[in-house]
Amino acid sequence: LRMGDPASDVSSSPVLSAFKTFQLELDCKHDKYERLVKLSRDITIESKRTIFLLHRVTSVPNVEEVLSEAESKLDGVRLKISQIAEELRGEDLFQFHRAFTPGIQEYVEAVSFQHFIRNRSLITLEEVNSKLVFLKEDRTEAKDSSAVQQGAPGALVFQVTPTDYLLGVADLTGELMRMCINSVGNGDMDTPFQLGQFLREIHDGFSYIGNTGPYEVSKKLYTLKQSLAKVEDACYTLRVRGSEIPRHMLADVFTSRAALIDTEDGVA
Amino acid sequence: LRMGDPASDVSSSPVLSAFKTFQLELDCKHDKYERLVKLSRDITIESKRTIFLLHRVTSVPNVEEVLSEAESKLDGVRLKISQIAEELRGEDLFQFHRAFTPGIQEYVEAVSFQHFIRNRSLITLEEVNSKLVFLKEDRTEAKDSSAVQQGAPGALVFQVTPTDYLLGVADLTGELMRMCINSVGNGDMDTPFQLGQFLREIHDGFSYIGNTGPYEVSKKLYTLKQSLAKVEDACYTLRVRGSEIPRHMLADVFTSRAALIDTEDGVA
Amino acid sequence: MSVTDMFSNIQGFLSADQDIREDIRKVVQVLEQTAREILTVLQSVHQPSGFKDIPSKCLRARELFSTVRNHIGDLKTKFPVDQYYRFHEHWRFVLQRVTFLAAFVVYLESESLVTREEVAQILGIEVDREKGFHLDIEDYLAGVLIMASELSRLAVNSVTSGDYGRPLRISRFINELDSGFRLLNLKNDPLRKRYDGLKYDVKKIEEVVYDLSIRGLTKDPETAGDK
Amino acid sequence: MSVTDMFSNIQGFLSADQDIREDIRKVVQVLEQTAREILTVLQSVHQPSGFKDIPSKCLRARELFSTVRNHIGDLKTKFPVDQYYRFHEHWRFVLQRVTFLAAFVVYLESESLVTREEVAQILGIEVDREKGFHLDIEDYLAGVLIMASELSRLAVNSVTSGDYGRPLRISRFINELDSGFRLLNLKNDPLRKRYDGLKYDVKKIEEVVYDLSIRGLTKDPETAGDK
Amino acid sequence: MSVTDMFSNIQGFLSADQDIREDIRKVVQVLEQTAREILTVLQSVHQPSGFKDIPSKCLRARELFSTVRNHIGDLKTKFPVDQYYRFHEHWRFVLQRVTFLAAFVVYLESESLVTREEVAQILGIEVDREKGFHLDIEDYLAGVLIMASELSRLAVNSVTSGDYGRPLRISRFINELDSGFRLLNLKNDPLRKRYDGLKYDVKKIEEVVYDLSIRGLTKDPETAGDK
Amino acid sequence: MSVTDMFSNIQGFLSADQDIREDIRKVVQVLEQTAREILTVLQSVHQPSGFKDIPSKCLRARELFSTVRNHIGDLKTKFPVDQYYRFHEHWRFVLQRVTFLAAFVVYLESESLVTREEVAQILGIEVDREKGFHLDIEDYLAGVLIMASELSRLAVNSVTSGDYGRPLRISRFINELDSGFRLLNLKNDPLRKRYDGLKYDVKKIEEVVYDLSIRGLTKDPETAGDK
Amino acid sequence: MSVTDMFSNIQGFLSADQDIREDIRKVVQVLEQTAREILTVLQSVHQPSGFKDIPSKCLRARELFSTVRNHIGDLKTKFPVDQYYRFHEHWRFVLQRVTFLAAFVVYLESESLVTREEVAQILGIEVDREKGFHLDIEDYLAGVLIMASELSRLAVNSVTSGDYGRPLRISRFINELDSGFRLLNLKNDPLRKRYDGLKYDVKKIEEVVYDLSIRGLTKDPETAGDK
Amino acid sequence: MSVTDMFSNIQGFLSADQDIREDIRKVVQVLEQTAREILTVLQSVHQPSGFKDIPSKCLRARELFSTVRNHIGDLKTKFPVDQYYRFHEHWRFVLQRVTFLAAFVVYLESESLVTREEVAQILGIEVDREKGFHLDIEDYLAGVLIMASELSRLAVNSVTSGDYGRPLRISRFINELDSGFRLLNLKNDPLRKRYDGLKYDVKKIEEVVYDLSIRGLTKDPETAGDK
Ligand SMILES: [Mn+2]
Ligand SMILES: [Mn+2]
Repeated sequence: LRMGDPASDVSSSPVLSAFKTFQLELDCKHDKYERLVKLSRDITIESKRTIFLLHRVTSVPNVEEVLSEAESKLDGVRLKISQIAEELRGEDLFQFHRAFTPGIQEYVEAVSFQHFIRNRSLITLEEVNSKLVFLKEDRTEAKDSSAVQQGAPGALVFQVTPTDYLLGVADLTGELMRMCINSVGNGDMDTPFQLGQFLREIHDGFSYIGNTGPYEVSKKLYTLKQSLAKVEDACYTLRVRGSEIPRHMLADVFTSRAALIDTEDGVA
Repeated sequence: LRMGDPASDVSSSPVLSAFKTFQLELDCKHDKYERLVKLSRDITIESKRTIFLLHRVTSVPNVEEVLSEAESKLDGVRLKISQIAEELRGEDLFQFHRAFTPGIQEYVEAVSFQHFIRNRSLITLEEVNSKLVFLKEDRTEAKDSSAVQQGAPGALVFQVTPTDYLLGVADLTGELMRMCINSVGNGDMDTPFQLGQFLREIHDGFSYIGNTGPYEVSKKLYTLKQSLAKVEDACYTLRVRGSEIPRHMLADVFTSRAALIDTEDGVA
Repeated sequence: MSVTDMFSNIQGFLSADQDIREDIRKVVQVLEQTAREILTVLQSVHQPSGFKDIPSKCLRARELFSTVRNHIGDLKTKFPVDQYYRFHEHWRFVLQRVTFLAAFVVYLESESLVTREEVAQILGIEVDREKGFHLDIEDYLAGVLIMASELSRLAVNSVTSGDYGRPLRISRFINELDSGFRLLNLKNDPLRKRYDGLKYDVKKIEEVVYDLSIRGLTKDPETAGDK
Repeated sequence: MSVTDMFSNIQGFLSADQDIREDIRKVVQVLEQTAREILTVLQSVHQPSGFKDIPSKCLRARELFSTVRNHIGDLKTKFPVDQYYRFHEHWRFVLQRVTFLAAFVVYLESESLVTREEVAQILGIEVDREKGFHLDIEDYLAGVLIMASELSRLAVNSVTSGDYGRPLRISRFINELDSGFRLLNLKNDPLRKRYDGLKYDVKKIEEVVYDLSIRGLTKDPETAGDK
Repeated sequence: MSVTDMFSNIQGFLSADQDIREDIRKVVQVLEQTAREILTVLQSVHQPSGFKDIPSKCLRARELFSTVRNHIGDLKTKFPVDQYYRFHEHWRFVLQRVTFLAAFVVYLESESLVTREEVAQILGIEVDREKGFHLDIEDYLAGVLIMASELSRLAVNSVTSGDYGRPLRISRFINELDSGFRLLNLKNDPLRKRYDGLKYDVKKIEEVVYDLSIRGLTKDPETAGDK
Repeated sequence: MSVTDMFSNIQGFLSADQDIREDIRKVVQVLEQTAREILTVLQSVHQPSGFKDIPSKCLRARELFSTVRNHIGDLKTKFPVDQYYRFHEHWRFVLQRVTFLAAFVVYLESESLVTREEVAQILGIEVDREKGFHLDIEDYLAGVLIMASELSRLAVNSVTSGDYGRPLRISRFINELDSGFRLLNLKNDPLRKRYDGLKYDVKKIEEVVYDLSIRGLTKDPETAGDK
Repeated sequence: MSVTDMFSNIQGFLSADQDIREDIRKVVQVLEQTAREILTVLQSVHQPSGFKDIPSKCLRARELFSTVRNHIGDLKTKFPVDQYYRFHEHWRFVLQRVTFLAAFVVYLESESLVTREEVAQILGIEVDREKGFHLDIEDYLAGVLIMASELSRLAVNSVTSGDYGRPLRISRFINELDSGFRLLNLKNDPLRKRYDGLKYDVKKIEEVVYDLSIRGLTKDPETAGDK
Repeated sequence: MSVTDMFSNIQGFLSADQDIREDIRKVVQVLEQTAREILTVLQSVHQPSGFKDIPSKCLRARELFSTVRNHIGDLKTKFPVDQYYRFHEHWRFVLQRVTFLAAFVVYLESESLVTREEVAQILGIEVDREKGFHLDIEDYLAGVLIMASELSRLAVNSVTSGDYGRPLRISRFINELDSGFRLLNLKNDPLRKRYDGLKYDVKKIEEVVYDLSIRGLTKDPETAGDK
């Protein structure tokens, strides 16, 4: 009654030959997913290093040197992102989104930090994306150009999603808080107030979005509020001390008791 | 009053030059850790694939073919483990243990599964380790042979810890349960009872160890008990049905109601 | 662009995203309702009296599938065609359900495995992602596995209804399906979990066949006639 | 070898492992007790009257370090020399504490940063892993950072005790330390967290120096003499 | 009004609320005790000897329901009638239990599905919210689903006791119930979860019937007539 | 009544319930949008330039509250008036938010604690449950506590903006509030948790006042009189 | 008394407490080892060959219980007799384990429920708290429930070993136990959770009996008489 | 004894235990209420005007402690004297609170550390476990640590109120306390965590003293004498 051994007649069974093609399709997808996870991991590590490097701007004389070193690190990251874009050529980005979202968020954090240091403003999503257009000449092998995504002909385009952008910016606030602490220590009297103003704007922006965004965004709100409180404390102290003596004499004047106590929470 | 900019006189400050060497040491350690994490991830994936392949033995005519295919996959895994051993040359294994323990556990699971299928017995820790002695001729570049770890001269040795071995064997029981279900379905009347006996021995072994082992081992006891219950149920069913009619007529007779209901839990 | 403008933009994007999801959810809800109606029609085959008029039940189900096509047609208009996977989770479950229903109808009609192409046609969608709203391979396979479990129940109930030939045919069918799945390299994902359930269905059906054969109940004219 | 034998073997290994850990824990406990005693000696420098006899306090601490060396010597005998990292977690915390204490003594004596070699010598251990029980680099750095926080407290309390020169010297010292740490590529690990705390210490000390300088309290002969 | 006065007022409100909840909890506790007693009476039908005197067991349970009515009458006095949903969580669980018990008694007596009206009458409460303490529809359905699971157990045990007709009647009853629930558009709530359990009960009972029919043990006149 | 009819009836009930919840959710969503707009208006008082025109900001917020009243008026029509607690969870969160906003406006205008009556009036709802859609006492208190945390932030920022009198007045206000809450016998519920947060606000504001007084910046006539 | 003296005294107290706990832990550890050995002896009844010599296994277990009595005798000496509950958590778990083992031995010997008095005697302890180290009632019940779950496993495995009478006896025993527990008013505590597990054991065993009776394998005279 | 009888007995035990716990909870609740009242009285010392009449506040608190004694007297009657540790968790928290309050009163009165004996006397309980309801040593220490945190707040606020001598005295007191605690070998338990908080209090108070001394505000004769 039992049917013949199935392994012996793969070719003759339409069911089995259909499953042979399923196998190929599934393996191919899985492998691509794994490659993307690895790229994301590399991007995360290198972006974190860039952020660490950027914090040196508060303590070195030549800011431009740090910025250009960061720029070249970020170029390396973007090369990895172009590899992601290459993998996604002709695919639906969202099918593999979970594989690379951590890396992209960390990249947004790094690039928006660099942008703030240079321009004292928030990099926009459009600006982030405009740096992720990769020209074909970067890669020698000539692929079928009909498979190219939207964008200039011959170019490869990667689009950061608004949510990834938001999550990256939320993490940026932790770095800004850290930078505020550093810059107070280096006699820079303007940066803390600029940071306070900037952080407050970002905070108000996030509270404008409130719980309409995805859950991951709401989760970061608490840390963001903590960072804001610390920077506001810093400004408060500078102002109080500033009333005691002539303003031009102020330097290296900062400590926050609150911050001292719960510094450990703020580490994002 | 402020001291000169620290970045400008690294060489003149003993503190700074000490920290320069610290930087090198820390970066080197971190990079090694990252490389080991990646190797571990590869080992995990390939071991899981081997296990999946090995499950085919219950449905194909030529068991030996599957076993040898598994053997060659495991050879690939061992090549990766030799790379770990290479990284650990002259190091304290436990310093980087957390980086590669998931991969090694999965390898133990795979190799002990292959061993059970071939020998119907539990591979010992010694046997596992004896396959992880790598001869120098595998690698062309001639390194300083004085840095070689214990073992035959010119050989590189990797030692699985008893805990990793235990954790791998604990996961093996999930695969054995799955194999039991499969083999019943293929008219193999002996394997389930052999598996029952074998699983019971492993279970009794683990309950003999009890909570003297590390916490991770105790955590797996619950799943192990579940797997044992499923196999015992299978044997029970075979016996009940078997009492109805002559034993030699029994084939393809199995279902476990309990297993039917909570099959989802068993997936390890 | 000021920070405020930036966040207004993003808020605009998020609102639009939520609106899309809301729209999708509504269509999915009516689709689920229709799926439950088809299920009620098809599940009556398990009743003792249900084997008589399988053809008429299939006909009725086929009619209801035209409603399914309308709903899915509606669904397609709710989001940009190339963002399928962005919203996939919303319809994944129901798509697997209707795939199961399509597979079940086809099996009841012809006792053969529906192909991905046929399901796509019954649902009015595509097989290739590039061509439009499509049937993902995992979803197709999941639907097929749901059917397998339904067939194991059918095997049991056909014995209760005195139809002793059907379990044998189901057994052969399910075995072939099982061989097919064994070719796949499944990860530890939902599909793998579902596939593990298939093994129980295989065993269950084989047990029924065994019960019949040791009692000599497989020589019954009705079954012979079916072949 | 039977399964039972195999598990007996492993059980043997596990028992041995637990015994080792138990032994280690006991030695670590007495080591912690000694560390607390040294701390009590050294912390009295924060008292208004404590600045007078720093040298005698350091002497007393140096004596107690010979007890520390004995305990660590004992510790070394409790496990195989090449399995340091297997049991590292057990003594990591206390090793950072005694490193801090050694660094603090050295600072109080000479106002200089203790080197890893010096700490190793004070504790009777090695710098290189290959040579025996050694001082891990992260543990050395963690100990140094604990001292930094103690120094910020010292700066505050020396003002209270009327010693206005010390805060300036501490400030210069801590700044150099900070520059050193800024050279390191710290991961998101416990060390990074501790290092973030250093920034607050730096600021706090600078605030003290600022307070002194705007009041013209930094022209005191003691300080001048130190330069 | 001063802030203090305001807060004193507020404290009054809060205390009153807490007192009500305390009172409700006490009544609910004795109600649970009575429910357990009824359960003990009814569960004895699973015993081999239990099938003989189902009527007398039902009678005994009916008597105990008068105690239930007293307790619920008591419960009603503990809170303002129009704040039912404010305190709903307190009695929700026990109300589902007694609904199950009422449904089970009615099934044992007449093998029919108890209506919401009948349950309300047995418990001495209302169906319409407007009329007073009532039986919420979700709670009624939850009670019915608990009974379904009890019936699958009964089907198994009646075979053990040699009653081969009962499983077939239970099977038909449960199938009808299942079709009924499939008409409902259940959200992802506790009720949905309970309903998912019903599928296993259906399958379980079908397998019992299968076991009987393959052994020719279903030759009970009633069933024969159905074919 | 057949089982099928019965379940059709039931489905009617359940659908109606779900429709109500859906309607409520929609109104609550727009209400949240308006609340966020009011928050944006009021939060600008933290900006350095924000202290100048508090009155105009309050005016703007008052205007937006008429939109709030409209939305709540709309909300009331979505469910039977006496089933407030059945659907309470849906609007509880937003009601606490708008209560906070009303309390904040009133504080900014008059530096006094809004009463429950005033909040109810601003929101166009009732205080007594019997009279219609009302403000639950816990929700009122929760809103007040949210404001306390906002005030501690305001105290810090008013110093930054050079307004040294405001922190003292906030301090007195918050202390009174704290005494009020201490009269309440709070259980281990969400309100208790929120109240625990108040302690930090109290401490924080006291530190601001401390910093001001140690620098002689509290020479505002009102305070001087207190000493 | 100076603060230092006071704290020295306190340190004396704390050390003593810690020493006691350390001592208790050590005894508990060896007790657990013995418990695991008894378990290994008794678990072999699940082996196909295990049913033959249940008496000899029970004998062996009884011997090992004398070691248990020694360890517990040792345990009693480690802390003041009237501070049982202060250190209860340390031995609670192992006491439930050995209670289970004692209950299992008694069941295997006589197929009856061990009383609390018997357990106390086997373990060499008291039933009444006033008389000395005793067996808390919750711990006794927990041990009994662990046994129930072991018995459900035994019912399955005795069928595998061809012993068809035992499951019926186990079923009757477990049903009686279940009725007993239903008399208890258990709170939402660990015991309640364990008791919920008993329901599954009951069901499981009933299904084993069902499987046997539908195949006519229950021709044990006792059962036949029940029909 | 039948199983049923046995379980009826057991139910008796369990009910008695639950009744005791219920009684204890009630007394603890009123005790907490009184504790909050005392706290309200004592916390007013943080107010700018609060320093004037510390003596009268302490008097008022002392009166309220007689109520505390009554409640604790009541508590003692609720359970057998030798089962203190069985129910310890119920009153542990409140006992630490009232210990803190007693310690705070004594500090305010005499600026000295309350002894365990004094606390016991104020609360009307024992120090030695053997003599009756007693104050556990860990609970005493926990209460003292809560006070330390209150004192750091007091140091800040006394500066705000222009009392510059108090912070110096508090600083000396807290330092002594810290040395005391350093003598203790605390495990990783709740007490250890609380003690870690003490370090911050020490640092905080030192910074207040620093702020005073750098501004020459410490010219209080007592301190001058110390130099
Ligand atoms: Mn970051
Ligand atoms: Mn596995």
